[in-house]
Amino acid sequence: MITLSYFLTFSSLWVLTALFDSALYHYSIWEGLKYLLFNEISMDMVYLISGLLIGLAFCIVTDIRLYRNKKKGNQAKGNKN
Amino acid sequence: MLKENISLTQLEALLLNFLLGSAIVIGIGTDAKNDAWIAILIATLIGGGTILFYWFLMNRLPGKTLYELLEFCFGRKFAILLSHGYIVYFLYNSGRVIRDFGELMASALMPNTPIEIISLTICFVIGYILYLGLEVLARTSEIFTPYLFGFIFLLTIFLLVSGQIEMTRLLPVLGEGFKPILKSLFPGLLTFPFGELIVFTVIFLNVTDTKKGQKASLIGVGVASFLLIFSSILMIVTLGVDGILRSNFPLLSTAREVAIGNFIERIDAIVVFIMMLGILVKGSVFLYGALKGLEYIYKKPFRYFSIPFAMLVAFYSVLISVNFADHLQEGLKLVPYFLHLPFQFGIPAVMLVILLWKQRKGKKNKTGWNYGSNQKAKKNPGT
Amino acid sequence: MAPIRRLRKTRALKKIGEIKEGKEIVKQEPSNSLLSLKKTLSGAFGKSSDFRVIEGFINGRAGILFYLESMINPKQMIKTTSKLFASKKDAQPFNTLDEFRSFSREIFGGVRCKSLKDDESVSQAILNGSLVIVIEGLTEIVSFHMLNTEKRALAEPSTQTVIRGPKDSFIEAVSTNISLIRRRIKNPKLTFEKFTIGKDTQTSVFIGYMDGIVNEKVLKELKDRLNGIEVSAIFDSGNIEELITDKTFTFFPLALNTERPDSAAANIMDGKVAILVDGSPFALMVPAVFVNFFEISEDFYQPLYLGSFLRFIRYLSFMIALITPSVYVGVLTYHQELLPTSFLLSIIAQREGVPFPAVVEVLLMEITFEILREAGIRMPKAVGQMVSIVGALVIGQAAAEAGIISNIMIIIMAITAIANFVAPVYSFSSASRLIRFLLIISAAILGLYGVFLMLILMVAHLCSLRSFGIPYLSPLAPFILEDQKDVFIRFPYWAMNNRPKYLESEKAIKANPVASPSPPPMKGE
Amino acid sequence: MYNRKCGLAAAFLSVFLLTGCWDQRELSTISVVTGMAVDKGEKGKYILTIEAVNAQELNNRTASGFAPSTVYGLEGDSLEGLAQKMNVAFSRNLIYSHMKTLIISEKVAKKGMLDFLDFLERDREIRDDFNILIARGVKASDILRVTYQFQKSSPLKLHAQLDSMVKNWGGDPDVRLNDMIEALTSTGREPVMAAVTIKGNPKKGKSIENMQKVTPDAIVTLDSMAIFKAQKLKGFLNLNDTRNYIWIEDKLRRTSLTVPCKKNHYFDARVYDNGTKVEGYLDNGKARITVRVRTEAYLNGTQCAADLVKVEVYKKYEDLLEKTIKKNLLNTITKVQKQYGLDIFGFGEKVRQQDYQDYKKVENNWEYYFKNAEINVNVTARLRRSGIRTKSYLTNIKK
Repeated sequence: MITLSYFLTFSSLWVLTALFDSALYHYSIWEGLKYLLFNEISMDMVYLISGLLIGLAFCIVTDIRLYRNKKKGNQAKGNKN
Repeated sequence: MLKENISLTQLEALLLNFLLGSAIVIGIGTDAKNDAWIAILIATLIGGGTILFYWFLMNRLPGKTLYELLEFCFGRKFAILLSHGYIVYFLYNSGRVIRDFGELMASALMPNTPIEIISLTICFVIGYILYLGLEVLARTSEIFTPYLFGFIFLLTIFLLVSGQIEMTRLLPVLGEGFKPILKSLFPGLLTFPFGELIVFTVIFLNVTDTKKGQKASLIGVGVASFLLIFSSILMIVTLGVDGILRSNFPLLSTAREVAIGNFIERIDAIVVFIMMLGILVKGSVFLYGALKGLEYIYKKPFRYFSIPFAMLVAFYSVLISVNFADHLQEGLKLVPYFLHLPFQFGIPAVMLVILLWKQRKGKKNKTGWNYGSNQKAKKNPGT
Repeated sequence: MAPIRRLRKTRALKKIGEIKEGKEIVKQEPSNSLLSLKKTLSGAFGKSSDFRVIEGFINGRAGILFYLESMINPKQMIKTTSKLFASKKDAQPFNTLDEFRSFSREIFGGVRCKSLKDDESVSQAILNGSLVIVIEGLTEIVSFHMLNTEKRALAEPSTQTVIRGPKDSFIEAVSTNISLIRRRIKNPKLTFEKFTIGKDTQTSVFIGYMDGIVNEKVLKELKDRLNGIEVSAIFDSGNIEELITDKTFTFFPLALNTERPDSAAANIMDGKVAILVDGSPFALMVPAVFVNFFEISEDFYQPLYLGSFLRFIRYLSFMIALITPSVYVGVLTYHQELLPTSFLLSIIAQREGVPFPAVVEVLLMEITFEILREAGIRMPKAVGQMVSIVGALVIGQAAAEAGIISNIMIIIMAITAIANFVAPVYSFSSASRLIRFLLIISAAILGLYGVFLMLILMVAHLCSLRSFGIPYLSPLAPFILEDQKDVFIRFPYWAMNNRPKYLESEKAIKANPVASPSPPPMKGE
Repeated sequence: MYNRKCGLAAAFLSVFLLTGCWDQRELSTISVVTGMAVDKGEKGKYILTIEAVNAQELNNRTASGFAPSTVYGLEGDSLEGLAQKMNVAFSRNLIYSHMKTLIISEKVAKKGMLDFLDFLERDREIRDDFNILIARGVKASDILRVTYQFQKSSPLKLHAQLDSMVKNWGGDPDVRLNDMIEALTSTGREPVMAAVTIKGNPKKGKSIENMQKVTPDAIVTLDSMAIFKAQKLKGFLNLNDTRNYIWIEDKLRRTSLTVPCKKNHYFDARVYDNGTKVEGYLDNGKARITVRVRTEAYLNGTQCAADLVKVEVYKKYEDLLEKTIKKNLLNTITKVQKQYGLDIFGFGEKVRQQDYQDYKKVENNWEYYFKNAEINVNVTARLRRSGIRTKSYLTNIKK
């Protein structure tokens, strides 16, 4: 769930940024999306990308933990019933 | 943990730091030239009205956040869509705030440190603070607020002593009439920083005393505006209008003018760190707004989202604009019209209309309109 | 060898008893239940050479005495046993506990008599320094508390000294400590409750508080936490502290410890709870908040302005101890522009020829200092002097003269170290000691920006801490105006008529408002 | 019996205690060699000059104003022999492990007598962290003799100087022994070295007085870059070309670039981050090389009136920056192609990595292909910010 939200928000922001860029630099949205990926990423972006990956790992771990807890909770409920 | 509570003082501290945040970094109302302070003064009145409007809106359904209000007005499905919009909006704003600070650091203090590192580290701190919760954020801002006052006070004294202040720079007052003031008011000052208070609609319900909350937030806005006006005047009388217009960071340039004897000079680096506090609070509050939205949509405690989304903010703080001019122009030309106005005033206004209509209808049929009020128990069970 | 000796002794006693006893008294031989108890106890304590069993006849009935020789006051023991076994002519065999009690009253005087039900409690009583008596025919086993209360004399506090103020301090014996507090607060509301903690050590732990003042929520929470402790051994209040505080993974102590009875009493009067552990000369005070670690009782014994000033100095030195080395590193390696020109030039001149980067220099010196400090504490006192001399030479002169360390670094080090010693509570200074290293490292990576980030992280962490539900940074955050009387400065004593509000005590008002003392009107007024 | 045991023990002890000192050298018996200079000898093959520092003089606290080092030269046929023979003049054991600079005279390099590098590579004491320099137009040994105020000993000064140069502007190819040998052995790359020279009077530079002057009589300066064909020195490239060279080599850390924005007006871009990729392949008997450069810079001064809050202005400046970089790099490459025909950029290596099958065929003839290679330079430059000012005051100046 959290991972999903992460991706969803990530792509929404991507589109928003591309939209603004395309409006400022007068090119189409598709170009904007593409340029973000290839042109604007600077060399030190590596740090941020690793930050993103850490965030992603965090999401996945939390999701797994939540899933396990839910399972356990369900089992406990099942036992009670 | 049960509902997080923030006291009135904390609300004021949050508002103060929030409003000063990036506004004090890049300077506001500069379109009005040496009447910037008048513009801010007028904007303050509007800002006070704005926050009262938000309070009024939130008081229709007490104990609910913006997102639950959206649900009440538009239904869950449409509310999720709008909430997503708000989340993106808040995250984007948070990124902008962080970027402001990153540019400041990269331009003024550490030109060889990659801005990415600065963004990443500060976002990590923000993520950690929010992981600890809103209370911690409020308390942290409370702790640091006195330093803000102390700093501006000291800066004034230093500038006075070093003889950099020329009051005549304020003249002529209203030389060009009200036109430039209006120009700087709309949409500039209206949306930034005052309209951005929309994010506080997710915080209002955490205030211990909602009745006094309105008054406290008015005080907060008032004090913040006072400081903004004060610093604006300070900048004008120290740098002159041209100096401000040519500065990327007027307050920093102002602080560079300080030189007393051979000891107190070069305090500009300290300015940066004082600004850091405002940035931190503003960035965190925006991120918190987004996190609450995520909590609403996905029904998971917002803490789980804090670290990943802080990283997201760090990423986008750098990606949103290629260079500083891009950053500024986006902020001047695009963001106010396409993001600020609809999200700060458009949607809330529509919501208010629907709310009033629904409530009148509700009162007529006496059927409970407060459905969904039993959704409060789903807070973080672990902590 | 031990059993044989014990046997001989018991026999000898028996003989004496027999000689002294008259012939007319009918002796009852010990019954099976008595013997089985003896067997189990001898089995349990069998190998300890200080476990004693004495068999004899008490008023004609067979009785056995169990005790631990090392725990019992020998003088009292001799007095009582000789009376106990000395049978009187008109002795009546007793059948009920009450009868035995009235019999024993003149022998044991006021010593509390306790009846025991099962084997477990019997061995507990023996371990606690009681004399356990089993008598044929009585359904209950009785014990008399005759603990040998050997203890060191009251001495001056060793870690929390004052110039003006009481000079006594807690000692290892908990009963003395309780009496020290009671002597200061003569109030029946002062309550001490006992807990026995530690499965194997059975350490007695007392909590002391003012009934009706203390925050009931905190008290209940504390009791729950104490009852929840399940460890085998407790030796010091430090053990308890770690087991009951809200968060273990923090640099900051969440319970105040004091070895001064007056500050314990003052804290109890404010509405805190004192935890006294048998065997520990340190009392824990909970809940403790950040500002408590800067207050000492002496602030109120000193003149007003001095007390306030000293408190300010304490906060200042905390900050100095925390950030000086990291600011040094940050400014010297990142922000030279911050320094005035002449100062910068003098530092450059001093550092010319120093072979290490500033951060290595700082870490080197800090670690050297920490080693010296630890050595100074652990060394036998006679050698301790040596350490300080060698240390002063190493840190002070030799290093600078050899050109390994710059002089300015030594000044920084010295200020840091001395500022660190200002902290009134030792456990609190450890926080600034440890965080200092984090700050130095972050300063080396990101300069002053790193230092500020780290400080913000620290404050956020502090804000998140709670001590028994009380926010750690209160009354600063959440800000409580009324409590500012006793934070950065202290108000006159007559103005302190409220208890700290952040403690949420039941009775907030300490005393009725008192007018400030005023001199007689001046002439002509 | 007891005595015998004691005796045995004593014997063993003395064996262990008294031996094991073959490699032992007390600090007070050694001298540290900081620099070596190789000149062409008249009687022997080389003249080896070394500089051994007087540690006492390098430390401010113990300095007493004597010469900071001793320089002495010997003539012979191999460096190894000479290095060990140095005690004809020096009193202490010389250790070479802290050597900072190796200076080779132009003559030696022109004759291609670099075979002594084998000794430097083989010797365990000499490490791979010293700068290799060519003494252009002066005797190599003279460079060792010039004194300097801060580091006092010339090799130490050069080491620090080149390091700072690399950090702030570029201009030093930063060649180490390993790079040198790699370039010598690789077929697709020719070696380069930084070249230094003496500005002023080398004779006066030898004295301590040289250190005492605000404008020293002689000072060692970084002059240019020497390029080689195998072991032979073929020519020199000036400093700007050297910077362009390391730009292509992806070794650039930071530099400043002055870019024309109007006629006779310039703006300065401070390049703080750079990444270069070289792609190369053979196509129809012609080498095609693409140099892709991504550069980040901030604007650090402009002589044109420009409103730097506008995206368009940034865009314009970025374009100008890109053009300038492209022009510079192309110029350098063409110059090397036309003038020397030596592949110092290692394009051959890149082609070898990326188009091995084709490269194999032309391996022995790569020089020809390099000369005629089609070079493409593709520059993406980003100006990120413009200091703490937006507009230039020039925009508001009255005309």
